[in-house]
Order: sequence, then C-alpha cells, then structure tokens
Amino acid sequence: MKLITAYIQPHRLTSVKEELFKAEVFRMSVTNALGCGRQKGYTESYRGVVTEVNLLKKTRIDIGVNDEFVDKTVDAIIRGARTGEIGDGKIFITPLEECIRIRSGERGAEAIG
Amino acid sequence: MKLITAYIQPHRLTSVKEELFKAEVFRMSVTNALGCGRQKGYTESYRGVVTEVNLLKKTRIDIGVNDEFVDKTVDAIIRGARTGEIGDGKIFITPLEECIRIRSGERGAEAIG
Amino acid sequence: MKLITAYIQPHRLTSVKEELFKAEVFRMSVTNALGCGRQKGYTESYRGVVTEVNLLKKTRIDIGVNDEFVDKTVDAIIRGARTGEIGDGKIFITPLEECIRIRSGERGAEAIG
Amino acid sequence: MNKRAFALFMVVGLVFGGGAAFAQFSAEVALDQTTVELFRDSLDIIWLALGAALVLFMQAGFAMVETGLTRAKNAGNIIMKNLMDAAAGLIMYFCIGWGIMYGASIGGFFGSDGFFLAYPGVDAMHEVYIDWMFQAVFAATAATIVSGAMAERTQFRGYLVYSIVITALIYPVVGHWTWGGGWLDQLGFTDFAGSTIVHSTGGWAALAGAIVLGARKGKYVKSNGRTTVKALPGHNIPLAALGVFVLWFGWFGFNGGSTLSGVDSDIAVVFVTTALAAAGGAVGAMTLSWVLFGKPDVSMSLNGVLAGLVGITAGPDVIAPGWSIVVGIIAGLLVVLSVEVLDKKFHVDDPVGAISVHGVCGAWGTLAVGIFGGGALFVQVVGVVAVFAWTMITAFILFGILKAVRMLRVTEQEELQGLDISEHGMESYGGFQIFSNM
Amino acid sequence: MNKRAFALFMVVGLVFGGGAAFAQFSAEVALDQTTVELFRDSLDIIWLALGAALVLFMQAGFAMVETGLTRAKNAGNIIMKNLMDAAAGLIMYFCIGWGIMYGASIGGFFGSDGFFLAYPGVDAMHEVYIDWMFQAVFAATAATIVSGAMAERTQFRGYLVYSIVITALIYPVVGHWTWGGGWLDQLGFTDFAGSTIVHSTGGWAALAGAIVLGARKGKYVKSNGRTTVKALPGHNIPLAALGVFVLWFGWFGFNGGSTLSGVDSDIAVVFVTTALAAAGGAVGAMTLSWVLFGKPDVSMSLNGVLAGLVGITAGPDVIAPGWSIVVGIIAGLLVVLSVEVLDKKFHVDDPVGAISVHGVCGAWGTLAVGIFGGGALFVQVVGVVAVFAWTMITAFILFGILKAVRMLRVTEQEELQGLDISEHGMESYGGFQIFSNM
Amino acid sequence: MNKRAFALFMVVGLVFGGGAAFAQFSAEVALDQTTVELFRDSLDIIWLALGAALVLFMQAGFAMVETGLTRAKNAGNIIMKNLMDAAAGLIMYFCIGWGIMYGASIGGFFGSDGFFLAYPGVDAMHEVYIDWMFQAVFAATAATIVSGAMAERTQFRGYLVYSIVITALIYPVVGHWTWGGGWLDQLGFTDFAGSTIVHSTGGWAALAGAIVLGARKGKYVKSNGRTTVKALPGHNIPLAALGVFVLWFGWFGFNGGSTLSGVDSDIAVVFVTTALAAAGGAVGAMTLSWVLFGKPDVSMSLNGVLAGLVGITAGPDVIAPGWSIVVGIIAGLLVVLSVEVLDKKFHVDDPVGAISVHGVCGAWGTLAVGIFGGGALFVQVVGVVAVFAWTMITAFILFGILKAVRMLRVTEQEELQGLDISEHGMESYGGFQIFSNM
Ligand SMILES: Nc1ncnc2c1ncn2[C@@H]1O[C@H](COP(=O)(O)OP(=O)(O)O)[C@@H](O)[C@H]1O
Ligand SMILES: Nc1ncnc2c1ncn2[C@@H]1O[C@H](COP(=O)(O)OP(=O)(O)O)[C@@H](O)[C@H]1O
Ligand SMILES: Nc1ncnc2c1ncn2[C@@H]1O[C@H](COP(=O)(O)OP(=O)(O)O)[C@@H](O)[C@H]1O
Repeated sequence: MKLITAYIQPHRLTSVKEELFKAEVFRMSVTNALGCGRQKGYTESYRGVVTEVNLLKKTRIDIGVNDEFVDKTVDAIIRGARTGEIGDGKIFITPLEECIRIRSGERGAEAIG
Repeated sequence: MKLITAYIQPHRLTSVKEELFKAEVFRMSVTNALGCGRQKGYTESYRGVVTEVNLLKKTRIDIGVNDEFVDKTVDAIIRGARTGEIGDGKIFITPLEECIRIRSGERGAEAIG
Repeated sequence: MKLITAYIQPHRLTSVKEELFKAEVFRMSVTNALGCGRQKGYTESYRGVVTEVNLLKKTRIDIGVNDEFVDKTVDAIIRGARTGEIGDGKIFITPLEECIRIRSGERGAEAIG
Repeated sequence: MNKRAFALFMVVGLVFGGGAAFAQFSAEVALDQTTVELFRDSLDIIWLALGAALVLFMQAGFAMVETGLTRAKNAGNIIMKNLMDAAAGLIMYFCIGWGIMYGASIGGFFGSDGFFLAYPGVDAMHEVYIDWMFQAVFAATAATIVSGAMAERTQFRGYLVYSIVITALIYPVVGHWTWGGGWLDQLGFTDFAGSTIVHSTGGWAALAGAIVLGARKGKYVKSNGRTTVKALPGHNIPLAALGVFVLWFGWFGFNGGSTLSGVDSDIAVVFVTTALAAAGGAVGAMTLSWVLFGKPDVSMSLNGVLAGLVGITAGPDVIAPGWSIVVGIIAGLLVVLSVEVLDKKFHVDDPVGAISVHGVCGAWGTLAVGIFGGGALFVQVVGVVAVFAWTMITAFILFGILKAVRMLRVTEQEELQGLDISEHGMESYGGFQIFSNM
Repeated sequence: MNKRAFALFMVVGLVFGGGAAFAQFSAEVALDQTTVELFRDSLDIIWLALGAALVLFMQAGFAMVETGLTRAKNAGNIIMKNLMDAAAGLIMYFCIGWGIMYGASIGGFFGSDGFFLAYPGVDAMHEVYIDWMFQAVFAATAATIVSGAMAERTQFRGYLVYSIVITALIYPVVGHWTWGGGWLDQLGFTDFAGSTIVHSTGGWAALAGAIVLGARKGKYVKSNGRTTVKALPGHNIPLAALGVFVLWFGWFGFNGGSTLSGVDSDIAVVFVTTALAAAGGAVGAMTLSWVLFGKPDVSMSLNGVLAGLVGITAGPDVIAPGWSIVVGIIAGLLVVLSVEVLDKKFHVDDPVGAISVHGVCGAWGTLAVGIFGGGALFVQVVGVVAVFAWTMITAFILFGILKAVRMLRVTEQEELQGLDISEHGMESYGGFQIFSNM
Repeated sequence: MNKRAFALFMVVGLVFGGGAAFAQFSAEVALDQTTVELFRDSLDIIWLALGAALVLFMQAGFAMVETGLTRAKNAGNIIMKNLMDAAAGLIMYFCIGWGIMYGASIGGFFGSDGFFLAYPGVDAMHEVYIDWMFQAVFAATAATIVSGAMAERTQFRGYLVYSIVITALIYPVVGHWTWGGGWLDQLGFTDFAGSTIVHSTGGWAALAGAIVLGARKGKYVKSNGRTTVKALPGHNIPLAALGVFVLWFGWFGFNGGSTLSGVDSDIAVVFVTTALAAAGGAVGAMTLSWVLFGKPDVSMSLNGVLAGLVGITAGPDVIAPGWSIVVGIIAGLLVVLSVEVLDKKFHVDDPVGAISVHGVCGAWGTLAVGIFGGGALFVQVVGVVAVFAWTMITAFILFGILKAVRMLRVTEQEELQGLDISEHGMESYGGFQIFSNM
C-alpha cells in the first residue's frame, strides 16, 4: 500500500476530484496548506507597507491506495491538476504499512477502499 | 518507529484524547481535514441552489511512536473513535525513520516520547 | 528521498524559513496544527468556566528532499526553531519513494527541487 | 405635485421674483391653539417614531450578541430565530397582541378589542399608529430575549410557534395588567420602560425554555457520578461586543421614548441614568469576574452593560444619576453571580446569559425603583412575583406541549452537525476553516 | 464665547444670584408668527437631518449585506466599492446631480442650474442645504445597489466610472422626471420615497451591469451541452444579517424622512407600514423558500426583509397597515421567484439578489400604490416602464463602453485569486485559514 | 396611572363618548410665553439627547475599527479597552471631569465645582443633565482614541488607569480652557465640535502612549544595522469598514449636536459639510494611496473618511460646502502622509492610524477654520500648540509612571501569545483556525 500526497492549486480541487472519481478512487482526505515552490509569490501592501507573500495557498490531498492503484491515482491527479503553469504542484508517494478501518477493525487491502 | 495517522469524526476527538492518555500516549499533533470516504455527504442549499457536500469535516491526528507502542496506540484510537457507524474513519501507519527533538537535538526512541 | 516533517512554534516560522533559504532549501509546504507534547498547556476561562487547553497552536512544515539534503535541512530547521524551551517541537523523517512534478511529469530527484 | 419639487420652484422663484421663500418652510401657520397642538403632536410623533426605530434596531443587537456568544455552526439559525421574532412578532402584535394589551379590559386581566388596529369611526388614526409602533417593538424585544437562552438546540419550527404565542398572548397579558391599566397598574405598580414587563417576561420565558429543553450536549458531562461543567465558547466576541453597543444605543430609544412624549423634560434624566447604569454594570461585572476568575472576563463585562441597562429600565426617570451608577453596579454583580449559580449549581444551560441579564436584573431593577426611586417596594414585589408566575406557568405549558409533539429539540445528530446545516442546509462562514470538534 | 460655556455662567449665577435659568434654554423668544415659523423650520430641519443620517447609515447596511453574501477573497473590494459609491456619489451629486434633478427644467426632462449648490442671492441657504442633504443620500443609495450584483468580478476603476455616471446623470434624470416636477410628475406618477425612482433605478442598472459583465467563473458550468448552476456561497451570514437590520433601521429615515417635514402626522402611518411590510417580506420569503427548497433559507429570508421594504417604499403613506403586510408578503414571494428565474433560467449572476430586491420589488411597490393606495395604476405602469427603459439603455451604453475599453471585468486569473489581492494587494481576513478552492 | 394606559381610555372614550381625542396628544396647552419656552426646551433636549446617543454609538465604531485593524489574537482585549473607556469614562466624567471642565473657573485654567453633578438649590436640573449627557460622551470619545494606537501590547490594568486620568483630568482641563470659557476661549479660539479639543487631545495622548510603549514585536525588525518595516495586517477589514460607517453616522450627532440647540438653522450646513468632508477624505486618501503604493489601499481609504470628519469638526458651521470637500481631501492626503512618515521614518507604531487621523487631522481642521472659515489663524495656532503641549506633557508623565511601575506593557511572551489569552484567558474566535505565526 502507498500513501499518495499531492499539493495542488486550490481551484483545481474540483477537477481533480472529478478525475479521481472517474478513476474510481473515492476515498481521500483534503487539507489546506501554504506552499513555497517554484511559483513566485506576489506582493501585498497593507497601509503602504509592502510584504512579500511567498507562501501561497495550496490544497493538499492524501490518498491511501493499494499498490495496483498507484499509477491510476497519480495519473488522475495529474489530469485534474495540470495547467502547465508553474505552481501546478507536486505528488509525493510514501510507503504505507498498514491501514485500519476504525468502524470494523478491518485491516490492509480491504480497509483502504 | 512508526507514524500513525488517523482520520476521525471531529466530535470524537475528546474521547480519543482521553483513551490515548489512558494508554500513556501524551504526544500528538492534530489538524483539521476534509474527508471523502464511504460516508455519504449531505446536500446544502444556498439561495435555492442545491450543492452536494461530499467533503466532510474530519480531524486528523498524527502520532509518532516507538514500535512497541503501535498496537496500544491504535487500540486507544479505535476505542475512542468507534461508534460503529459509517464515517468513523481510518488509521494509516507509515514507517518513521527518524525523530528529532528540536530543543535538545535528541534523536530516535528517546526523542519521540 | 526523504520527507521531513517538522512541528514548530508558530512564531518561529519566519526564522525557520530564513534558515532554510540560507541552506538553499526553497520548497516546502506549511500547514497549521494543534500539538500536544511536553509543553504544558494553559487554562482559558470563558464566562467563569475554566478549560484546560492542552492542544497548542503549532506550525507544521513538510519538505521533500533528496537524501543528501536531509542533514542540511534538519540542521536549518533546528537553527531556526530552537529557543531551548519546552515546546520547540519535533522533526520526523519518513522515506519518500517517489516525487512527481505535476506540471512536467518529471519524477524523482529532479522533481523534488 | 410632489413636495420635493419645491427646489424647482424656488429656483424659478429666484429667477423671476428674487428670493422667494421656499414652499416647504414658509407655509403659513395660524398662530393659535391649533398650532400649539400641532407642534406638541409633532414633537410626540417624532420622539416616539425615533424611539421605535431605535428599539427595532435593538433586534440587530440581540442577533449579534446571541450569534457571537454561540458556536459558528449555529450562527445562521440563531439569526433566523431573531429575524422571525421581529417579523412574526410585529405581525402577531398587530393582529392580536395590541388588542389584548390595550383593548377594553375584561376585569383588569386582558383587553378585548382593537385587534388588527380596527377602530371604526376614529379619525385621528395617527395617534393610534404611533403608539402601536412604539409598543410593537417592545413586544418584539420581549420575544427575542428567549432565543439566546434556547440557542444551539431548538427546532426552528418549534421556535416559530413560541414567537407567535409570546407576542400574541404571554407578553400582551402582562402588558395589560400594567401599562394597559389592569390590576397591577391599579395597585400602583410602577415600571417605567419595562424592567419587569418586557425584560423579566422575556427572561422568565427563557428560563422555562432552557429547563424544558435541557442543556446542550457536552455542556454538563457526567463521569463517575460527578458532573463537570464545560465551557462551549462563543465564536465571535467582536460581533457580540458590537451587539452590546447596538443595544446600548437602542436603549436610549427604549427608555427615552418611554416618556411617551417629546415634550417632557424627564428625557434628560432618563438619558443620563441610562448611560450611567450601563457604565456601572460594565464596571461591576468586570470587577467581580476579575475577583472570581482571576482575569477580567470579556463576555461577562459585555453582559454587565446589558445588566445595568435592564436594571435601570424600571426607574430611569426617578432614580438620581448617582444612584443609577449604584443600581448598575449591583446589576453587574448580580449578572455574574446569577450566571455562576444557574450554570454551576442548577445546570441550567443559558449560552448567552439571557435569564440572568433579563430575568434576574429585570426583577432587581423593578425593586430598585422601590429602594432608590420612591416606589412602594411591596407593590413592586407583587408585580415581580405575578409576572414570574404567569410567565413561568404559560411558558412551561407552551414548551411542554412543543416537547410532547416533538417540535422542541433537534436530534443529537443534528445538534452535533450544527443547526445551520440540519435546519437550513447551509453554512454561515463558507470557506472558513473551523474546528468542529465540539 | 462658545455656547458651551453656559454651564460656567450658570454656576456663577447660582453662586451670586441664585437659580438663574440657563442661557441656552432661557433666551427670550417673541411670541409671534416668526416664532411659529422658527419652530416649524426647526422641526423640519431636525427631521430631515436625522432622516439623512439614517439613510447614509444604510450604506453600512449595503456594505455588510454585499460583503456577507460574497466570498471572503473579495470582501475588501466590495467594501471599497460601497465606500466610493457614497464618497464619490455625494461629491458628484453636489457638483452636478442636484442641478440636473432639481434645476430649472428643460422641457420636463432635466434640470439646468443649481450646480455646486450655487444660488447667488439666496439668503436662507439652510433650506437648500437640508434638502440637498436628504436628496444626496438617496442618490448614493441608488448608486450602491449595483455593486452587489456586479460583485466579485468588476474592475475597481471601471466601477468608479459607473459610480460617477449614475450619481451625476442616470439617477438625477429619473429624479427630475418625478420628484423634480418633470413629465412623469405631471402625469400624476406617485412614488413616495422611491420604489421606482431610487430602487428600480439601481436595480435595473444592476441588471444591465450583470448582463454585460457576465457570470462569475464557476457559477454556470457547461458540461456535455448542459449548464449546471452552482452555488458560490457567501462567506459571512451574520454580517449579512447585520446589514439587513441596519437597512431596516435606516429605512425609517428613508421612508419617514420622505414626508419632508417634521410637522406631518403621516409620519406615524409611514413608520407602521414600513415596519409591517418588512415583517411581511421576511415571512413571505422564508415560507416560499421552505416550500420550494425544503428548508427555510436564511439569506432568502434576509432578502425578504429588503424586498418588503422596497415594496412599501412607493406608498407607505397611503397603504393601510393591514395591506402593507400583504404588499410585503407578495414582495417576499416575488424576490424568491425572481432570484430563481434570473439564476436558473436566464443565468444572470447576481450574487446578492440586488436585481430582484430593488428592480423587481421596486416595480411591484410602484404598482402596489395603484392597487392598494388609490394611485392611477396606468400612470404607475408608465413610470415603471419609462424608468426601466431609460436606465437600461443608459446603463447598457455605459457598461458597454467600459467593456470596450477593457475597464469592466478583471482577468480570470485575478478573479480566481480574489479581487482583494489583485485589485488592492491585501487580504481582508489576515491570519484566518480560508478554503479557497472556489 | 401609567401614561401608556391612554389607549385603553381612548377606546372606552370611543365606545361611550365617540371620538374623544387621545389623552397623550390633547392635553391643553396654554398659548403663552411658557409654551414657547417649553417647545424650545423640548427641541433642545431632543436634539442633544439624540446627539448624545449618536456620539455614544461612535464607541461601537471605534471598537470595530480598532478590532478590525489589529490581529485576531488581541480582538477581545481591544474590545475590553474600548468598553472600559466608555464605562469608566462616563463615571469619571460624572464624578470629576465635568466639574473641572465647567465648574467655577480658577484663573481660566480649571473648574472647581459641580462634581457629581451636585448643584444644591438648582431646580431645573434637566438642563444640567442634558448638557452633561452630551459633554460626557465627548469625554469618552477623547479617551477611546488612544486604545487603537496602543493596541496589541498594553496591559489592561495600565490602560484602565489611563482611561480614568484622561476623562477625569487631561481632557476636562483642555475643555475648560476652551468650551468651559477658560483662557483659550477668551483669546477667541474657535473649535466648533472639537477637532482640537476632543480629537487632537486623544491623538496626542495616543502619540505619547505609542512612544513610551514602543512598537509591537516584529513591527520594526533590525538586521545588519538596517531597520525593516513590516506590515502586521489587521484581521477583519469588513469589521473595520463597518466601524467607519458607524463613526460617519455617529459624527452627525457629534457635529450636528454641537449646535447645542435644536432651534438652529446651522444644523443644515453642519450636516452638509460633515457629509462632504468625509467623502473628500475618502477620495483624497484613496487617490494618494493609489499613487504612492500602486493600488488603492482599503484601510487607508477608510482612515480617509475619518480624517475628513476630524478635519471638518472645528468648523462645520462656517466652512462652505464646496470648501468642506477641499478640507476633507487635504485631510485625506495628510492622513496617508502622516501614517507613512510616522511609520517609516519615526518608527512610531500606531496599528490603526489614530495619531494621524485624530492628532494630525485634528490640528489641520483647527487651522482650516482660520483659512476657510474666517477664524483668526494665529489664535488657532496658539490653541493647537497649547493643547499639544498640555497633552503631551501630562500623557508622557502618566505613561512614564505606568511604565516605571511595570503596569504599561505586557511581557514578550504574552504579546506573542496574544492579549486575549494572556490578559483575559479566552479566545475571540473560538473554533476558527487562524495562522498565528506573527
Ligand atoms: N520539495 C517539496 N517539499 C514539500 N512541498 C513541496 C516541495 N516542492 C513543491 N512543494 C509543494 O508543491 C507546491 C507547488 O510547487 P511548485 O514548485 O510551485 O510547482 P511547479 O512544480 O508546478 O513549479 C508548492 O507550493 C509546495 O506546496
Ligand atoms: N483511502 C483513503 N485515503 C485517505 N483518506 C481516507 C481513505 N479512506 C478513508 N479516509 C479518510 O477517513 C475518513 C472516514 O472514512 P469513511 O470511509 O467515511 O469511514 P468508514 O471506514 O467508517 O466508512 C474519510 O472521510 C477520509 O478522510
Ligand atoms: N510523538 C509525537 N507525535 C506527533 N507529534 C508530536 C510528537 N511529539 C511532539 N509532537 C509535536 O511537536 C510539538 C512540540 O512538542 P513538545 O514535546 O512540546 O516539544 P519539546 O520536545 O521541545 O518539549 C507538539 O506540540 C506536537 O505538535
């Protein structure tokens, strides 16, 4: 099992979700994050004082999947999130040793779906 | 060492924390998240326009533990979070290679507690 | 590749960012979290009812790095975050199997930077 | 021709005739008894009209206080309840309430005509209208007090029924006994702007409601046979503070307008005592909360302002400014003590302190007239007790019926989710990330 | 010597002479025709001044309603637009608008003098001043209606141009036709406080603006040839509710002040009908939203209050209180239906419902005078149509030009980012974590 | 019998006697000198009472502006400070301030009787009461200005001491010199509603406070010998905007009421200039911020409104409407420049711009009377300087003592945590997730 973590542009969340649904990935967790990457920030000015904002709003998606789903899921995220512009984001894949469904106590492959 | 990540119903946080304390797990980090799982969402309607809300509010708990604590911790979370209803959530376990206490520079098993 | 996750005091974020920049780590993701650790909480009182607040505000930083960057990054975080007081926080390191840049589809070491 | 056209004529006048006085201002006025009455009437109408507008604006104050001191997930619901208190309340008071309050008395207990403001044969309806206007916003005030104490767990449709009953019946009957010339008035009961008549009525109805309804889930947690009292903090203190300032502002209309005439030099003292009692209330509540809890509590100090205002409302015309500070301070102390006792001893869950502010301090204010303002203390006690009894009994019956027909409380699941989603299908702070673990 | 020094003298008087009356109050007043006129003038000035202050305060109401019903990322921008409607609006109405509205008429179509309030040779300028004051805040009201309908996607500088044109030209011409004594007034068109003149003018300009501008990104999503209507929920319902209460409060100045005299017993009925129509509007909109959507909708009920207020504005003096409830309820139903039709059928994106509240209910109110208030229905129809035509044509031209010179709409990127950042380089809720995935 | 019972009698009257006039309205009024004085007094009382209510409501405006422009973690604290300015301020002004301001003068420097409003032997106390009422809310205004400039780092108990001293001493002495008939008044100094007397006094006390207190942590960051100025953005711009609108509304009471009589045709021009100067201020500040920073700044434009209002306050009765726009625009420019200079050059940390708005623009307004309103410019300068000197000296001493006894500034740890938690043990936005990394 793998844990797929993606940082995407907030406004691509809807289309990423659509692509994931098409790829039959229905489980996920979403948090909002601030990201610092290639994308340059912008300046804000408050009462005449200029501030560099280089932590930009990003949305983070975490998905635990069985190994055979990894590629499908990654592709779906890319399809939904890619605009070709800097700031599109990153996907990280980490090993997932165990997954437990709290309700039933099921573990592993069955629990993840 | 393992990193235990649990997504639970927000209103179970208090009882999960109590169970963790009983199991002598005192360290954790909590974030809020939106989750999409088996639990069906609900519809909101704003000014007559109906919207499917299928990202539901969840609370995420991250706990780094030594290997011998894994089961205790998982059990405590389950005890605190289980209601038997869909939406109770999931627990993910990932390998944790290193843990460092910033204050002292301690590493590994001593740092985690 | 490794994924470095640090929980720090919120008001140290700026100096951590500065140290990371000096160490030429320019990519990161930041979320806010509530933490429970060695640091004792404080009591709030609302309308005469006293409440123990033991989930304290923390800032979480996630950084995906190539193996050779791990030490540099950890050191930079410690330099930026350490005050020597309880509550300074923790750093966790987990294995990172893959990293994908959404925009270009690049993978692995090139994608991470 | 519309009166606004005067400017046109003025200019024409200037061009052709040079400096003609303006139509609007120069209309000839005969200098006789009629003129004098016209001015007197105009001053009365203006004063009552502005007073009514200020009192209606207090609805905004109540809405903000109650929203601010409850949780974000119920914000839209509490607002709907406040809105409907005002809307349904005004309509019900028009149809029924006014008639019961000021109609021809049946034995000093309730009125019996004037429903729908139907006064066949009366010409000078403006006098009825302006008086109705001022009275109607008071009825809506009595109604809206209750929503705070019953917040975060009451069904919307049940609350609607309550709104209708209090403005059509419970409050008007109290009003008839007193301002309507009924039995309490004949005993010599005095309550200038309604410490008892408006505020205690609302406060005691709130008490009955909070008891029948029970506490919010998670407020009193039993474990090992011991009950722990938990804080369920409000989500928006600045909004609550704004509400308190709006109420303070509106209260000048509430007390000031209660001279019922714009030609009344008592207006001066009423304003002074109203301002000073509110100040005293804030200082009193802040100080006591500081002593009791170790830190000056913000929401208690805000409650203190309201406590002071409720406290002075029965006698702002007869209590001297210096004493009004004392009345306010005592009200401020009382509100803190009362919140403590209700919460920690009796486990009556009143999220915003409405019972303490309006019920308890309303009673205090009514007695204060006897103590500082020269009223007959015994009669004041009779009035306080009578209104308490009537309101508690009728409100218990009302909420009891609502409970029996399952229209009172939302389900536990709905309460957890928040009433905004369960009752109205929406969120009040779209996009904001809010911890919902309570 | 400053008048405030009286107290000093009083005390001196007390010490030396004992109980002398105060300077401020005891000035001798001759008891003659002059005195009578002085009092009448004073009552008029006070009434209009307070009315003007209340109407200006409505700007706060509009700002809060519009902010609350749109997204957090545009909150500062909508506030700037409201602020500039008031600021630029007052200045433009001073320089140009008033002259066009009330200047010497050119054929009943527009006025031609009095610009900059220049009335050479006039002494009693206070009469001009107070009337200008009351009229100016109406102009600013007409202007500010539009910002809500065009929210979240309009360039700030383009909006500034619009603000100037409506307060200098579009509204004053409508005003001249009617309150300025122009052709509609001569036909016998009646609109007491401006259902059509102020509100419909604003509402139709909003319609034109929303059409030319197009919908917000993500509001109407086309997929497979079908258009899905999405909700883009407002971010702060308590603020929107506060805005509605502020508007209700201010409306007493709007309608009440429109007697244009403080010596007018119609003030009484105007207050009553204004209050009851608002209540009716809330009840009507809540009920219909409950029936249509299954749950009572909060923001629709809030719109209902405004709908009722707009609906009664044309005839608060001639519609009986009982009927005013009916006028309000119908307005409340209309606003819900109109929002539904505009949104789901015509896909006109009006984030706050300004077109429905002010345009549609403004027209309804104007007709209601004909139906319930004894006005000539046909003339009312002529007025409604004429104002619709004039406003739509001029507003289409205005927004068309702005669009052509690329001053109307922000870029898609800017819209996504939010206008606070793109137009003003700031965030309105610094520190708050807000989901920005819309 | 309570006056409200009239309705009952009316109806009885109708039934038995047919169409009897209402008690409230028909009381016989003798047509003589007494009646005339009664009306005049009533108009004065009504006008001052409403003015006082509006000025008190400005406290809500200040609270919202200051809360909105500071950080979420200090919101409850700033509200407590505002609340206590009003509450403690009113009480202190009752006990001491009024006597010092309007008591029998000791050499033109301070008054010496009338403490606790004790005027033995005076019958017509309503005249004292209403005047006290109007003056007291001015004292509370002067006090509340300071809280914004000292926000986010001042101890609550230290601030309480300050509140008491300014309303009991610092402000009343300035008031005695001028409105109290003291030496500045005798020189011919003119300041209609208090540009200098109220606003500069508050503004300069704010300046002294901000200097003694030092900047907020993180505001001016020294690195490599260079100081970088950082922005610490406010957390709630919509609330700040609401506050500004509330202040604009309340200012009509502030300036309008300062005619001190309801029978004064100057009310008209005062309203017009007050409205136009505010509009000018907004336009001026917006434009300059656009030029200087590349984008129109929201919080600066909001400050601009207040700058314009403070600017016109010294001469709203004598500056012509056209010139009032100019006065406002200049104030709007000044506020932006002053904020820039204080912040970037002198590193005086004033989170909300109170020093610039009230101190600087107050001085400007006082001079503007000399320039546009026909006052003696030299005397105006003397007044500005004298008030500056008195306030700076006394405030420096006061804050210096507070600093010496460690009652002025919270610890660094408390500041980081936020004053809501450290001073009041609570959070203002329970449940909201807020980035606290500043
Ligand atoms: N090495 C990294 N570690 C953690 N987060 C990262 C890393 N690289 C990128 N991110 C996240 O991904 C987001 C997008 O990265 P960015 O470099 O702007 O995109 P792109 O690859 O399209 O240029 C960043 O804002 C950050 O949140
Ligand atoms: N595969 C997954 N990857 C990431 N998060 C998941 C996954 N499965 C479940 N979750 C998280 O757990 C929450 C609860 O899951 P759900 O399926 O509703 O619970 P249950 O297993 O009790 O039916 C989800 O809302 C989501 O946040
Ligand atoms: N074992 C753990 N698992 C998850 N988070 C932890 C763990 N230990 C510490 N943390 C996070 O780190 C923060 C700081 O920990 P704390 O023990 O207070 O610091 P210190 O090590 O300096 O005493 C905590 O608030 C929590 O967010």
